Amino acid sequence: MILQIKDLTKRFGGLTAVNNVSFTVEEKEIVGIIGPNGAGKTTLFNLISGALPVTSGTIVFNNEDITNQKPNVICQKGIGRTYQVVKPFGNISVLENVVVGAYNRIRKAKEAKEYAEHVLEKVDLIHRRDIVAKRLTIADKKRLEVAKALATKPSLLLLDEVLAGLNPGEINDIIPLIRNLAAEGITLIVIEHIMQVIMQLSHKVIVIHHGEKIAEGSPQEVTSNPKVIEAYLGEEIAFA
Amino acid sequence: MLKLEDINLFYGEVQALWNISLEVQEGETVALLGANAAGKSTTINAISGLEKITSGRILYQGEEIHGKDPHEIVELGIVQVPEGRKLFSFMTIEENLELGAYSHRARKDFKKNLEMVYELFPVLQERRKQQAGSMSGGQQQMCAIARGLMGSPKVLMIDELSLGLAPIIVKKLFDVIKEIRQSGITVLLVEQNVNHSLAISDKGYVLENGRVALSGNASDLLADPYLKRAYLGM
Amino acid sequence: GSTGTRGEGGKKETLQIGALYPLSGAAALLGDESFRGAELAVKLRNKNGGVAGGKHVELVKTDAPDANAAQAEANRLITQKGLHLILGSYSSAISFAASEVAERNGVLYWEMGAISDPITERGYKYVIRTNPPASEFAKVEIQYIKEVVAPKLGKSPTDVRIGIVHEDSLYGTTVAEFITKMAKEEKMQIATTQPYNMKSVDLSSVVLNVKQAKPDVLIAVSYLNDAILFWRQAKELGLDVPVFIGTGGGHTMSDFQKALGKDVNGIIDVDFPQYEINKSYTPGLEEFLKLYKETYNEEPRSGHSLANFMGTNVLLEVIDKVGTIDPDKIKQAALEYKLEPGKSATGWGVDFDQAKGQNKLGQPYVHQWIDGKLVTVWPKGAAVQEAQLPMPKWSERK
Amino acid sequence: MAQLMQIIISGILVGGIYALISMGLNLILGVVRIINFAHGEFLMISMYISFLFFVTWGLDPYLSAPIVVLLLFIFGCFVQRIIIQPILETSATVKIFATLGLSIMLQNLALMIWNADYRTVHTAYQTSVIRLGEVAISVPRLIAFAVAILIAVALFLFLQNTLMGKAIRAVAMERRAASLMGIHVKKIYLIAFGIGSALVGLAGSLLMPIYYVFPTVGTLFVLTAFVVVVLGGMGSMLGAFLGGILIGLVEALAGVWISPGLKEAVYFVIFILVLLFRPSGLFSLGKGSEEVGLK
Amino acid sequence: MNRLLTKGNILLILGVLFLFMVPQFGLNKFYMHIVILILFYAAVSGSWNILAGYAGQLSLGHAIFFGLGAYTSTLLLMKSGISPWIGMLVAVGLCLLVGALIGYPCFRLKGPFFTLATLAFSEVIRLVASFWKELTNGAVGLNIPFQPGWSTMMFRSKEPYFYIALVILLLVIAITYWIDRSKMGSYLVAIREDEEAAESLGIPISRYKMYAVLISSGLAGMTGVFYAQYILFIDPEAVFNINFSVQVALISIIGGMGTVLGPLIGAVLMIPLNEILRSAFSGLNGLNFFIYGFVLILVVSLIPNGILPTVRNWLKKATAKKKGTRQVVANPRNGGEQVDSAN
Ligand SMILES: Nc1ncnc2c1ncn2[C@@H]1O[C@H](COP(=O)(O)OP(=O)(O)OP(=O)(O)O)[C@@H](O)[C@H]1O
Ligand SMILES: Nc1ncnc2c1ncn2[C@@H]1O[C@H](COP(=O)(O)OP(=O)(O)OP(=O)(O)O)[C@@H](O)[C@H]1O
Ligand SMILES: CC(C)C[C@H](N)C(=O)O
Ligand SMILES: [Mg+2]
Ligand SMILES: [Mg+2]
Repeated sequence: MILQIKDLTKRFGGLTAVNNVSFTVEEKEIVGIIGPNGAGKTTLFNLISGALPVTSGTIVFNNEDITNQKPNVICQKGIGRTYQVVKPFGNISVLENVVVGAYNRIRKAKEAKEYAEHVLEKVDLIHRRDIVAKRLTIADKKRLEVAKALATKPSLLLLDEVLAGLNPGEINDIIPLIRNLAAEGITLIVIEHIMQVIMQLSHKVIVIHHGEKIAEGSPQEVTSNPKVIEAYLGEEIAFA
Repeated sequence: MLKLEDINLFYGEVQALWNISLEVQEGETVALLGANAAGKSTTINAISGLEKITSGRILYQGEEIHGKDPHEIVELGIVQVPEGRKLFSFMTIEENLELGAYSHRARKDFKKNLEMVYELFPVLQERRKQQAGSMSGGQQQMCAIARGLMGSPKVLMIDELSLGLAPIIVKKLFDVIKEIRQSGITVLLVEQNVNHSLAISDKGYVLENGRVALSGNASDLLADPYLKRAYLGM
Repeated sequence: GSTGTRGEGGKKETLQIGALYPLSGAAALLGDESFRGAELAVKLRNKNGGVAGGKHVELVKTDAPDANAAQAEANRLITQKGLHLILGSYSSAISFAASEVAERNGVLYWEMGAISDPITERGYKYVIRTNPPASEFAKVEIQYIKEVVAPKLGKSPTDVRIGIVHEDSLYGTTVAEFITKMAKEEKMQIATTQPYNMKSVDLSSVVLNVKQAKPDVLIAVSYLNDAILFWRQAKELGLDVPVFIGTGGGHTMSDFQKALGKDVNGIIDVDFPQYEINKSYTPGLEEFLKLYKETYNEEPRSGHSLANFMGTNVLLEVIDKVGTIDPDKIKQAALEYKLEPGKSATGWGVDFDQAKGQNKLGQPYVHQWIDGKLVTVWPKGAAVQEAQLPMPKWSERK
Repeated sequence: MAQLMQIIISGILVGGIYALISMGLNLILGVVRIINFAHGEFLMISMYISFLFFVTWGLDPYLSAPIVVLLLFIFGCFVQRIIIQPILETSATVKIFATLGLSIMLQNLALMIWNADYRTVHTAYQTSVIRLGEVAISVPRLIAFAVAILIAVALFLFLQNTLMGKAIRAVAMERRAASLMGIHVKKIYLIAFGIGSALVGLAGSLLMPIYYVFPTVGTLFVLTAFVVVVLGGMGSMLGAFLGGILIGLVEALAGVWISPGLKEAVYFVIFILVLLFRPSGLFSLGKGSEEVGLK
Repeated sequence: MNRLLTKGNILLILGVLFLFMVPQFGLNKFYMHIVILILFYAAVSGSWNILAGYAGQLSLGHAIFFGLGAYTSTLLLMKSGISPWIGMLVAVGLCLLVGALIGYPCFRLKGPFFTLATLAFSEVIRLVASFWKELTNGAVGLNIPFQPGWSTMMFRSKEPYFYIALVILLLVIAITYWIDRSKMGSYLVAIREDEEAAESLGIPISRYKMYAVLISSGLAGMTGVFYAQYILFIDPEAVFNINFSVQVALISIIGGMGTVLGPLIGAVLMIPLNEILRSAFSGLNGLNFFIYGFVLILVVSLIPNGILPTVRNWLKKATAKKKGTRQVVANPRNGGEQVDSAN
């Protein structure tokens, strides 16, 4: 068990964005998180990655309590994350962006650069290596988000809607890529609205609604769960 | 009613659009499809006047509109819902909607439109006093679309309509598009969700590397084997 | 390199002298006024046949708004223009920086306006100063209080309560410190000392602090904007002092009078000689005024130009004797040059301290604003009338 | 006691002047997101104009105020169009230094035209005071104060409630999106910059009877103005007003309790403390501004 | 890329050699003075560049450290006859301390807030310096008695000053170069671009900002010592001067912020310009600065990224042309346009 969330709660003033959510993630598992817009998924990521202070509850990573640790500490402990609203370092090249991440585990400039290039090839962005990051299209920026996070050599990677904006064709290209990551021993938590992805990738799916966990289980289980259909999928199920 | 005659567009040295030609008839819904970086956003930005084309013509109801400034284009009734929402983060939902109706042609039916969008997206009414920037991704997307509708458009161009939205909402939005279309608004839809968008469109254009690779009416496209392979992953 | 002299068309020789003043930035006003004095002196001299048998004198003017610029410009005048003599410079800070360069290059630095004492106390070989330093200003003030003010107030000097307000840059601080020191020596009482930043846009706190301290005599050491502001607020806040003595800088300026109109009347001002003065004691003044008006078609804005006029004249006299611009020769001639008081446009005599090069006979005078004119009231020789003391209360003014 | 009262009054009145000068700056900084280092010179110019009207037509500064305001509005638009517009897309730094260059130009232009003399106007009321017992209230400062209040309220309402006001704010946040709403972005910038400058024009007119003008007069006010803006919260007019008053008070009291020589130091220290502990401004009226920064 | 690098290195070495030769060109005192000023400003600006150009903390209070340096060594020399060389060490130490004290609280400030805070700090220190007479001799300033000699760091001729300034400058450049090529540089730039994202990539933001401030302020302190020994007269007005801070920033901005050689290039252009204008337009008071201001506006708006990056970009574009844009475009997937505006 690599990650354990216990009774996690986050309030913004009156609004409770995350409402005592608990779940665990196993080594090398791919966990999907779905839920209506505004359910609290991204907030959950912000709590785990330390970007937002926790209101109550605990987060245990590799048997170590990391609740309310600073983001950089958490990253060094091995949790990487991407931002749904992408945050590239706009004025430097794609490669330089990724190198920043690489330095998390690599001291030497040369090696960091090489590793960054390696990662860029992995996420199929190498052809953009010298372009100023702000010039990329949304989807490419999302790829860049993944590359940066990967470069930090995380053992747990949080992906927040990185496939949004790709068409089914492209998604099919990328799914194996993500599987490889898992194969290489990286545990993944994936937020997506594209059921196609969730269904194909995740060993376990967690459904959040109004900040609460309303369902957890195999993709098939949750997607057949009436509560989920009612809250999220809508009557006729939009995948096959 | 809207017509692009082989336009070319450069970003610096890089050519992003190559002789793009497409036509949208009054009341039609047209899907603009394509992989990332194909040039979809660039195309509608060119129509909106955000990017200047280097050659070709853009005609709206027979008159040339390329070279006009964005705000003039909006006054003509061509409204864009930009990719990545671009809300006014430190303003309330309400203020965002008001600004959606900034153009002179939109101000008069402000009331009407406001009711309309609140009906479509009740959450916006609940949160109308919340800062747009603090809403969830999807909520922001709804706000963006609502803001577009506030401009009482004749032609509505939506970039990445379903990006990051829960299936239930995506479905809802496509219904919304249908409604919009019923109300006689012409819709130009930039989408990744190929079958959904083609399902509600009359026509479709598929861009690749800044060129029109494929075009035709929706049903034909849906049947097209190449499209199936490349865009539906079948 | 060149000797600073150059043949013009073979016949008439021209002697070049550097003129280094702050002509832009915060000190521009008095800097420019000072420069005009030097300019006129040269102009006049050339009109009357120049120096040393018809040689013309030419000022190489340059703008030195701050210490760094002063050094750069001094360097330029010396090495680029090959000059061996620089005059200036109104501001002490600038004088320090520039004279330092001159000294290292064996170029003579002729100061006529900066008043910080150390300028001539650094044991520099090539610095001459014709104008009186800050200590003189303080001495005159204390002396005047002792001899004139105290009696008029019917008090013994040791009972006179002195208040000091001064702007806290180099100029104000230096003078204020001397005043304090000398007052102590005279066993006079310092009721309060109020430093302030000349850039302040509100001096009400200063005014009120003084009001509390109730001094008999208030000495102010100010530049122009603070001088005006202080006096306006003194009126608004009803600060009445029997005797108000301004020092140098601001209280002398015609703009000070223009700004405050008749409110200036009664203010005592200790500074370089001004223009309502005993003309027989200041030969050449009339001529200066005439020339000034026809050159700049306005009245002098203060006595700083006059002081520089006088200083430059002395320099030209000396050059006339020497014949060339040779620092050492000129220095020597200058030290030998003597002039008794009452023989120059400022009424100052000339007698340079052999070691320091400071003119011992230069002296600030005491003036008073009477009917919008700055009239010399002390010392006897230069005075045209007696000071009217004490000053009317604001309530009694009409 | 009366002494203290007097200090407080004087402090508040000066504060009014600071507020007046700061509000224009605040509009430009908080909305157009440009640190306008030439702000002080705008003030200087408006004072010279006011002065010229006085000497040539004997026009009282208060009477010429409307004209000065108009002229400054035009001047502001001009500057925006010629200097700012071309560099809108560049970094904050570039903008800062462009305005800095402008400030150097204007200062020395003034020096060339009017040389360094101090110019003043004479009016009957300029040192007249209202006396409440011991306490004296300067009439021109009181007037400036009153106007400051009016402006603050007016601007606040304008920015919050009018469509134009909202458009101005919108442009500040998302320029491209704003243009997609049909907002004429360039025009908005012109207007915002124009209004900001016009306000300085007003400040100059009201300042002329109290103060006097010379080429570097702006430098005496500009830094204080920035302090006030941040204290009050960027983009917030009420904030700028309160900030102005606060600085005025602090300055006056520090002058009496500590030393006039240190009063500026004291308010800078307070300024720093506020920055550190309430970055959205003392009254949190600048919400969001700290996130937006000037990036 | 790597070839280009070594090429650059060769150029660098040649450049350095050239610089060391300069005094042999028999420049007269004035030109030497200008050259020294250039080296000096390049050094100060370089130190600023580390904090502002790389870490993106746009400080306009750099005069603080410069002034502290000047005052520390001068007071030590005048009050207890300690050699400025030792004074320099003390000065650097003090600057590190003050840098930390000022830097730490300011880091949470972004954009204009940070800038204004630094402005305020430098004003406070200036005012205190002129008020605290006992220590600093107040506004009257300190006039350093001229005792030539290496131990006192004062010289009749300009050559020694030239070499001291040059060495300081080279130190600054070397450190900047090292930063530019190392993890440090990459991290500072990341912080400049987006703090939140940087933090989530494992960067301890405050610590790295602190490194930047310390290096930057320490170097600035050294330059201050040099200045004092060169001008021999310092007062708060001169050394804690905001205009100085601005000038320093300006030089980097024009040369190119966040580049190794930008500050030097900026200095080479701006310092002489100042002098030329002043001597060319001494006729009408203010005309020289009027033109200066005009040029300033022109330069920043025409080359917003600074000279170095702009030139670099042209070169890149040129090489890109050679590679043939057509082929690049035909398939956007292999590399659209080149890095521009990258600092
Ligand atoms: N900083 C904040 N301040 C106030 N409310 C916030 C803040 N961040 C998020 N919220 C609110 O918390 C709720 C959860 O937001 P969150 O971004 O986690 O939703 P989400 O599940 O990621 O939705 P989506 O799938 O659309 O991204 C939303 O109602 C949002 O408005
Ligand atoms: N501002 C810009 N400057 C330079 N190049 C740009 C810019 N915007 C887009 N591009 C380039 O133009 C090409 C088309 O971009 P565009 O955004 O139109 O693609 P898209 O079809 O919208 O892709 P996506 O589905 O990811 O939004 C891409 O290669 C992109 O890198
Ligand atoms: C006002 C002047 C007589 C004093 C001059 N500014 C100086 O610093 O010496
Ligand atoms: Mg989300
Ligand atoms: Mg797009």
